[in-house]
Amino acid sequence: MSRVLALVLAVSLPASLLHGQDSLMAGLRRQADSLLTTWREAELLADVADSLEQVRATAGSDTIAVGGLRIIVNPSPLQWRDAAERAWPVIDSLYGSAAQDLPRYPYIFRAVDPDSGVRRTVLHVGAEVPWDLDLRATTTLLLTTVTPPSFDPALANWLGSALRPTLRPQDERGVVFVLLVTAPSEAVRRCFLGDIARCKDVLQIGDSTGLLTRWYMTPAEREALVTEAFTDYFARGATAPSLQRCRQHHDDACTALLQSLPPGTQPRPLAQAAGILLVREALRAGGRDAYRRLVARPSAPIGERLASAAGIDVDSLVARWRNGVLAARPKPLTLPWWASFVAIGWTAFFGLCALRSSRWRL
Amino acid sequence: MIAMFRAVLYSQWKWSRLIVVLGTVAAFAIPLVSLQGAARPDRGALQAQELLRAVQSWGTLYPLLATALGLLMAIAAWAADHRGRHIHALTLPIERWRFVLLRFGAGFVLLAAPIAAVLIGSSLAVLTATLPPGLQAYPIALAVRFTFAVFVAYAVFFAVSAGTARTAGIILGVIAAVILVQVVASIANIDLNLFAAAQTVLLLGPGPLAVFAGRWMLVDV
Amino acid sequence: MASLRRWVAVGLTACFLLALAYLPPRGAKSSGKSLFVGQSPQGTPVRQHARALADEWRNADATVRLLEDRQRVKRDSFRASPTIVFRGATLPPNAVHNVETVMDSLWRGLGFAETKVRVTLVIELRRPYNSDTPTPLQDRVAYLVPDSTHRTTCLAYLPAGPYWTLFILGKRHEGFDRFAPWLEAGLGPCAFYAAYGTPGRRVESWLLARHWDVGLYLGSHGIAGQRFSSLDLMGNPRSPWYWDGVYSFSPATVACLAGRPRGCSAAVLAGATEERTIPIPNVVLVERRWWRVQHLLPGERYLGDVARTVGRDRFLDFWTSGQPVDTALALALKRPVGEWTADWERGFVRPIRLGPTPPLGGVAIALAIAVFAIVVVAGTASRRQIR
Amino acid sequence: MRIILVLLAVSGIPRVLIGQRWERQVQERVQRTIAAVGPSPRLPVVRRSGMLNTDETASFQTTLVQHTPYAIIAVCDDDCSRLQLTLLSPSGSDIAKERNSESLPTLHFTAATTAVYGIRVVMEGCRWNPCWYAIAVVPLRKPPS
Repeated sequence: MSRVLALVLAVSLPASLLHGQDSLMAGLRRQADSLLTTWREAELLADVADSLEQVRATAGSDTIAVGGLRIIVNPSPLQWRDAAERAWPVIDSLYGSAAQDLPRYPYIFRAVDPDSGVRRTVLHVGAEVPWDLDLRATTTLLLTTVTPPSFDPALANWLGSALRPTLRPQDERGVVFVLLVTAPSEAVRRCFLGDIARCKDVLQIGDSTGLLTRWYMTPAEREALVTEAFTDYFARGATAPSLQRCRQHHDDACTALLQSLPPGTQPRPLAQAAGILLVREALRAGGRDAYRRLVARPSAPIGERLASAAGIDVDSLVARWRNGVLAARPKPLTLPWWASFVAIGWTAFFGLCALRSSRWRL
Repeated sequence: MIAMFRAVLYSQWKWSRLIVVLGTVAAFAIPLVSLQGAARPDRGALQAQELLRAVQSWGTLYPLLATALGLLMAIAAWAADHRGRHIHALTLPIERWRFVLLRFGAGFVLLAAPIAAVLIGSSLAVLTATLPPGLQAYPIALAVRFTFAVFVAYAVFFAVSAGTARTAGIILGVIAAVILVQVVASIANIDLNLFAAAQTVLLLGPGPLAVFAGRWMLVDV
Repeated sequence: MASLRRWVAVGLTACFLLALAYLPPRGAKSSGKSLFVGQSPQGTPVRQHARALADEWRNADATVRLLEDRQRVKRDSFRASPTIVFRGATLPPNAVHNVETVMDSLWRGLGFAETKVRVTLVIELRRPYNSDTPTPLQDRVAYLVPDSTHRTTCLAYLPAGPYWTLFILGKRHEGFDRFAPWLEAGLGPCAFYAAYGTPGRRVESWLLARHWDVGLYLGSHGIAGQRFSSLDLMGNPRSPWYWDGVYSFSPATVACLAGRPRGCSAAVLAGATEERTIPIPNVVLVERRWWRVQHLLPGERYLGDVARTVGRDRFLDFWTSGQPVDTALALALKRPVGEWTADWERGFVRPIRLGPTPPLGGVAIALAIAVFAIVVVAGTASRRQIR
Repeated sequence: MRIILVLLAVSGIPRVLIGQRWERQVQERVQRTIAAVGPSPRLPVVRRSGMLNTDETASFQTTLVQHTPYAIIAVCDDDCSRLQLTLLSPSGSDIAKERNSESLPTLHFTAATTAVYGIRVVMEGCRWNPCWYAIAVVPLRKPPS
């Protein structure tokens, strides 16, 4: 009798434990599955809601069409049409034939009272702008928020930003000239002096293997980079001794530290402005279809894409870019005509103050 | 002696009453403005962080006001004597050192008005504000610190202003020389930062001007 | 005298008008004027609901996966140091071996031999996911701590992210020196379970109530390598955003940074009064930005430091005590919790100065200079005395 | 009999823990205690083991044969400081409770009728959770009448 009972007990015990576990897990799995189903339904609903919201947000709004630009805005004192007429030629000259695709990417703006004390409704679609912008600011807004047609992540990643019209093309060249002259990198210096291969390195459009040593060619540059830009990052933990060695001019330590940086964090010797200018140069060289060719093959290497956009080989494009930059040497500082009068005026003012000072009458 | 003090006090009041009244109004206003909105009925207490940020940024005005009051009162205390070549002081039947102390005392008594205004203003502001839980108000500590700052500023500028134009010139010259050396050092890329050194020595830690530096928080944790 | 009264009246009137303008009830509302800031678009309520559901699913899915791993490991694990399970990719044997070697050495470094609670580390390698499910949990560390169904297993779920995934797969070779600290930090509460077993009901409920923020790291170094703690993320005290960072914490936490024992006590004992039922399964999800929601800075190492200070026996008395947490902790520390914690805090950061009180030394020196200046002036004047 | 022992060994504790010293400790202790009290060769010794955190309770049922004297003993590992052992009647009410002899509580009982009795163990003190315990229901040799 007791044997049978003990046997039953012994068998039932592990079984009950396992059963408890399985039922708990099954319950949680069921919960997860039902959540997943609910989520899928919610996603479908959310897509519908978003499209409805899009319609609702644009209902009662005016659509202003100028060239390929479509601007959906609520009634406001802002001068959208005038701004669009100013912005369109600039945008069209950048994207060329691709600018005809822009109606697919309409601007949606909501002009609001700039007084922040006023309570505003929650924004779901588009962007808010204060309704006291002048024409120039409105034009700038359109130029700086235009959606580049078919712009792919690879290109965005290389450029570090979206490709939009520049407000001052000449200034952009001047900035790159200063960068070429002042960047603390031997590679950039050589690019400035006409070494096209180095230019391709610093613009990151050539072979990317072992780029670090081609960007920062001399031990001094690598040491400066570690000890100036990354001191705090390397000063703690196990990298601290290597930092010390790097400070003592051991190039192996500096190089190892730089190579230990997470991907994409090694600073480029030449700022992004140079890359953007190179793309503009390619588009200028390639004519109205250049932009289309640029975005046609997102998977191709950047160098090839630029060459096909420009319709010339990449070396010639880089040479052309370099010549353009050198031609844009900024003018030396000049004194505006009114500055001398201002200086004399202030001198006279302080002189009078000094003469009237009580100290002299003591 | 008391009659003499009253005479000095009255004359100094006449020279500096505008400074005293404006200073008092400003001293009363700063705490009120720094806690503005802390009692908004629609929000109960402001978010603690927002409130503290406001109190901290308005707090920078207390040391500025203390310095300005000290400077202007010190100038006002001696301006008339300088103009009159100290003849009035020489004619008084009192030792000169006593006269100096009377001048200083009278000025400081007049500065009691802005100090009291800080105390009353901050007390009123915190009494009417709804502070978030966990925060507390320090009106008395603030007024005490303001007193110290006013006293130090007044004493230092009193000493400078008591001197002749030459003394003032020397002091200004020293400051100008320091600035010049710093500018030249920066141009020549010499690793010399006199301003940072001066800041460390004078403002930080137990520096002589530490009473002015730091955060003047009427409300804090 | 008349002029005096007039000026005083002017001053008083001005003050009265100011009070009227700024003080309640009339002055209760601030103008609210500030720079115009455009709203960034928010998802529609339905979209937000979908996101919330996705989050809920992530947590449920993570729990199920942890339970599955716990069952699987229960069958095949005989390692003394933590068993390591990789998810998301099949690793070459040498990669697995490398990670296990690092873990074995850091386990020895922690001084663990045979433990009553065994640890399993589930490392989730980054991989692309199909879009018909939300992305599984891969940016939060989670722990499945022992419960009454599995008293001797603690699972740590550690998403590797792109950087460590490449490293573990052998596609990145740099950063080796940071790998062991990363693994050690990943053990989190499981390290405490391994070292001291399951805490008593009250201590466990206290830790659950505060998401284990005082028990995230048992090691004696910093959580992200040598001497690095969550305090280092506050930045330089002279930087303008430092005080914004300080005030983003609760008043008790700030008071503790200022070295006030009462604040420290409140910061440590937050959640100690709640009597929580221990859930089954008992999953601890660490906040994404845990260093921003701590009650104590650097809280992640607090219990580890307590254990090192009081010694194993006294810490075990606290850990398994049936008494209220404040009493048990005070008994283990042999000091009031607030006082001990304030001293501990001073070991990491110079007490911040709250309120308007100036440094005493500064006041003394300033007053001395002021008095000296007056004495000099008086002295100079008396030398010019005509007698 | 052998089958029962094997199944009992399988029960309760996860396989992964087999070989851990705390479990070995309690198994050895219970074995020695059983040998010391002198079990009857006719009836099997019912053994249970497992682990509990402080203040946790485990209970199970077993059949006690009428007029047979039983020694019900419980042991626990080195980290356990106090263990409470209770014998429950078929209706669930306490028959006997032993809580004084710290880590080795023992109950002696002779059932008036054959029935299923309950045995409850409470881990009252464990310094390092969880603590292992083992219980043995040992039928004793009948005293010569």
